Amino acid sequence: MSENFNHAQIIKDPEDNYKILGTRPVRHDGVDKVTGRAVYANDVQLQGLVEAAILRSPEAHARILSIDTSEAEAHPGVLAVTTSADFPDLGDKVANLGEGPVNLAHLAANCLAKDKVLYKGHAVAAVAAQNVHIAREALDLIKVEYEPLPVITDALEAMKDGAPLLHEGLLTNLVPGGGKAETPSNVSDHHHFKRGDTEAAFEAAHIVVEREFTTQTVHQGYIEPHAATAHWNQDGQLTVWASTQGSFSAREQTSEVLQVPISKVKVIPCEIGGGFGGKIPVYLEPVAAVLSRKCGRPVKIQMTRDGVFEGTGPTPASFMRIKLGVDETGKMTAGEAWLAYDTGAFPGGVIGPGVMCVFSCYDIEHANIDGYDVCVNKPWTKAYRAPGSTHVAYAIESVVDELAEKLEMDPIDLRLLNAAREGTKRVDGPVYPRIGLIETLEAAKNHDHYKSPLEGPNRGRGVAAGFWFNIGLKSAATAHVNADGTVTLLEGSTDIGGTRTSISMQLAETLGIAAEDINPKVADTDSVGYTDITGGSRVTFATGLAAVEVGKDIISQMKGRAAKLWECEAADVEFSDGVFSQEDNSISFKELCAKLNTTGGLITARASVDPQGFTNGFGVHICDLEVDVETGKVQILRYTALQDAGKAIHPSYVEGQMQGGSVQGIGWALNEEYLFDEKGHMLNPTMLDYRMPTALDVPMIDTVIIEVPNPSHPFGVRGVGETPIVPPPGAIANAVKNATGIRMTDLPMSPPRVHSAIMENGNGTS
Amino acid sequence: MRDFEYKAPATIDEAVTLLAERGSEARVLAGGTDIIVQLREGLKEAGLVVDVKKIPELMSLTWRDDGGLDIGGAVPCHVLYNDTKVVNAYPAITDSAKIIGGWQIQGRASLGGNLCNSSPAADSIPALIVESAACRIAGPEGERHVPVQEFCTAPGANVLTEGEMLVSLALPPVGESSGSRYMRFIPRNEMDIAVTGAGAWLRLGEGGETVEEARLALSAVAPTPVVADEAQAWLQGKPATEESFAEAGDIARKAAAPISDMRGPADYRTHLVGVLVKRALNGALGRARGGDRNPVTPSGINLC
Amino acid sequence: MGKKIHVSTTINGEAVEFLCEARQSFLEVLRDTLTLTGAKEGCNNGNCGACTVLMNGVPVDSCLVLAVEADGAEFETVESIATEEHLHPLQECFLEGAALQCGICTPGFLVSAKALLDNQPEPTEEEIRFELSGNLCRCTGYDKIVRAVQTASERMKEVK
Amino acid sequence: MAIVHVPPQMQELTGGLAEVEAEGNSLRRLISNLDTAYPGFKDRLIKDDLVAPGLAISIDNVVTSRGIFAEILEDSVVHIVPAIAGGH
Repeated sequence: MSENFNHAQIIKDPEDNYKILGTRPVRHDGVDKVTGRAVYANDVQLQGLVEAAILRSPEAHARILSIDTSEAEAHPGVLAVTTSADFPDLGDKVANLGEGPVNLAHLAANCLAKDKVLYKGHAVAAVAAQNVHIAREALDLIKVEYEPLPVITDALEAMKDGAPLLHEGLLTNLVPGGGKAETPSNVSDHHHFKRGDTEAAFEAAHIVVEREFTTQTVHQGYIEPHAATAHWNQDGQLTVWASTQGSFSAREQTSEVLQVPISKVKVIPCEIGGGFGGKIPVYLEPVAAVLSRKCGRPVKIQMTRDGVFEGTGPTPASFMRIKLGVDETGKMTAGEAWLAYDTGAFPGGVIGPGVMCVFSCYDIEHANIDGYDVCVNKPWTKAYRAPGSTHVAYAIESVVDELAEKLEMDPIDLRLLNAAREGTKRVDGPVYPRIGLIETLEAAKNHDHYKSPLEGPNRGRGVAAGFWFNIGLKSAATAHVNADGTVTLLEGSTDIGGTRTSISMQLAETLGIAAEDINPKVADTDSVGYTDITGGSRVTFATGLAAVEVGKDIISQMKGRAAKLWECEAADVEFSDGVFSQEDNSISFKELCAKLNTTGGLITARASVDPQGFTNGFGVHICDLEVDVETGKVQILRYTALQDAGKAIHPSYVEGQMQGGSVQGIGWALNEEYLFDEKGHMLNPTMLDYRMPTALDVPMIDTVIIEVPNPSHPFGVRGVGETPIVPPPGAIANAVKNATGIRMTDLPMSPPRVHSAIMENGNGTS
Repeated sequence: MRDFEYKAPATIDEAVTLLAERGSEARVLAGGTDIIVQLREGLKEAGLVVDVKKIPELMSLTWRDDGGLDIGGAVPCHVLYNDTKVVNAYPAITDSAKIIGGWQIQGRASLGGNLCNSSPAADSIPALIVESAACRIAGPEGERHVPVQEFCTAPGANVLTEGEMLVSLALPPVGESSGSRYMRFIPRNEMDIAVTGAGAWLRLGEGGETVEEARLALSAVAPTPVVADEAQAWLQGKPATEESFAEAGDIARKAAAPISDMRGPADYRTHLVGVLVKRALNGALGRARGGDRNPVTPSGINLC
Repeated sequence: MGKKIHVSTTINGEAVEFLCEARQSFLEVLRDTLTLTGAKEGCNNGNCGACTVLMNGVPVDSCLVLAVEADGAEFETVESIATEEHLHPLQECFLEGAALQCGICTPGFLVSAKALLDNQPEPTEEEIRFELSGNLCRCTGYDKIVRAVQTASERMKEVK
Repeated sequence: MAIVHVPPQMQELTGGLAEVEAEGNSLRRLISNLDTAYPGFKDRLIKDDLVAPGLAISIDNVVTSRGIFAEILEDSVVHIVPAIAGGH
């Protein structure tokens, strides 16, 4: 397996002495996925299955005066038509759905609009028919009368006095603090943090840099469109086959929107074709369920690609003003950030992590942060890989780069001087535990990439750091030990990138057996304990921990069996390296499994965990690029991503997360953006014109994994998946500056923008 | 999309009869990479789809006795760039065939389809223009021939009347000391629609140091692909140098009257005309002097 | 209108007949009528390559082929790449090299990559990237996919 | 006594104090005691027995998922921070 796979450099913890962890077994679901047999949500086939389609609003902001579905209902082949009138009235109920509170009325009104449409593409009605073509024909027969309202798509405009209001009674939440503003506006949240005396500190600073930045709306861009199938049986039992990052969350959302008991809803998680945060909310599940109830058949809905772009939650556009002061040595003394993110159609976006991430890589004594979530007539924004963090990292890392230039300091040295470390108090209050930013910066500085000269005209190098929290949340696992020494593992975490295997490896390490001897299944919501979403870089950490706890339970039960065999006390049985022993007796895990049936039966073990000890991930990226100054096009020449991963359980999947996140970040930096016209219509809802990177747009992405173990996890796991998207826009902007002398303060750095900046600076050739 | 009738006639006469009978509700299906999308998105409607791929003339490459080539209207792109003789004779055309969509699109899409779709941003049309291609059109009134540069009349519109169909594209024999190149600018390196495209063809005078004749055509800078008349005339007799080509590029900008849209602002597109004309002329020059004629796999930084 | 059309075709070496409407894509019939769900719908627009199949030996987006056009043609889908007993070297290398994460684009990549290696057994990195640019992947950043194709090319060379 | 850091948006309840001390071995008790000293605290932080939407509580530098039943130690340090709502 040497060949050309080119594994990452891993800077290991010297204590590390694992047998299974750190190896690279083939994933358990692999053969199904390379032979086309794996069942994704749109692959579900059921007896009597019918298909549905969604009618979406042609207006970005309008009152719905009436909806007439009679012609659609009469169309041959149509089985059911639904609108929000079929949903129960939810008032203003807020439910805590595991990953955070959700306003159920908003959730339901986003699935099917109630009295207003708030963005172009907002779902208005749905039709189930014998096939999707008939369903789409029927959509044309639904008559919706709209009263158009003024459209606003820019957050700064929407914040102005007198701006048209999306939600008439919306009072700004003052966060953190629980208070509310007194007059309605489009601002859903105002976050504010302050410490020290920034005014005096800026006054005293040696150099102060202040810059404004903007970024545009970008989409997670998963290749699989959302899809769901629902069957609402005559006995009231609702079964949902879903493409979701969290089957339990999908179950709760569905049960709450429809006001049916949780026990009546079963969600069967299908294989999922990417999520990146975008497949946490439900869009289709309640709609398919209502249609199924109406027609008595299982109903499948798959979104169209333009439906995905226009009707699901991208991540927000932003405006950011950053001010940073340093003393003569380069020590950062004062920081100020003013941030406005658009949340899209409904309140509750990702400004929270934005304000907490903006200064998270640095130790800054005096700081002042204001952040606003602002409602506009665009799709309701949702999480996208390290939600809210990439925006601010682009801004702050650009400013840090400029300070390094002015100080005539190496940009990594400046970061090292100011880097957050264990004990650093964050601006939002908490103090960092053991983190690995320093180690990651040092590894970057010592990397061949950073040390090798970059030659040639219009070429530049940039570096940037990035941060993500990572989370813990709840996970469960159940294991059945088989008589042949293999173990069947049931867990509830949707596997988006090989987590069946990274979880199984932790159980295998605990039991001292091979990863291949574990047979993992992602179970449905009736078959395994409550498990939160696949997100927040938590699965290998938390569900892995559940597997470790299961392993401990198995060992403890098996010690009892060994004690029976040897007629001793269970407490006297030892277990290590897959062998049970007591005095002169010893028996391997596998041998003891063969004796389980005669010592009390086969063993089942289970665990539910709610770990609190998750810790943060830091990444540092180095980028070389060349700018075609005649066209403004940027070509990435070399790219290295370094990250503190805690323990890399399956290094290939850690590298994969780092590479995939980097390339998403590169896309965000260079070409991806939602383009809107003045009516709030998205102009580019296709994969042709929403330009995600192709294989030809990027080089190989080198990776370095720095293993600074998390002391709160038995194997030191930290969480990896989100941090890698954070540094790229900053690293690329800094490299463009290095190549051309121009600081790009607006994303994306698309060819026309870069070219126009070059012309303004007089460096271009025409 | 509404259901429609599907017919796959085996002869041109049958096809023309069907098209004439059904008038504006009939649509021709060649590679399908545009028309199927347009029908699906409701941009066009069809009562009848006429698949022309069973008609031998539409699917064949025929080298004529005069040394020229007839390309059947539905011959897919991959057939062209995998044919060494075609690549060597008309490299601007195979440049464009190699970048229309990805490989999967090139497995189906045809130059004839690209032409009849008549997008201002079509990649193959400037290439066909500079290679002096002519359209062989069959219709109820018989056959007629129209130069490619006169074929498109507006975005999505062309000279075909009801009942007419494109049969093939006729290319003249290749002369000595000539070479051609098509280039486009796109933000990504593949899978994109031209922000601006430029085809260049030139023939060198004796000694290979001067331009004896040049042809330049542009895409995505006007309602139809256009010929850069003034620039190509100016090049005649000029030394075949970077400086001449840069100046030709500047002059070619006058032929551009682009709009601003989501794929690029107008002034940027006009600017790109100069850059692309210069680069395409350089590419054509290299080929005229015997350089490699294979479609250039994008490499390094000059990817357009 | 509405009348179904009879189509005779060959899929993965087997003669297959089906009835379809003219407006149905080959992808739709493949998945819904013939239950060969390996080819995926990512965009239904020819922009993502997840539905790639070989039609008469040439990669095509099956979402942009009408099912009626299948009459008389021969197709190979991802389901045909492995033999009864063995994975194809590309499949092995995708697994060993972790060249998939969510796996939704994988069938399309495998079909395209197989066509590439069948045509050009030793492609350069740039050729691989160029020929696979009609297949979008959002998870991997392409690095491991390109390496898997390179490694498979080496293995196939050794076998010969 | 645990130390509670009061974010700027709540300091009108504490007369401008950025840091206050309170007793209580659970978050529920701690907040209840704080509410006695600084009326309004509970209303702001607790809704229907849950930590109010949009907020999260960091206890000894770890954001708790245990809501009002989270354990508070004698020397715990408590921060009130934004929830990463809709996030991840």
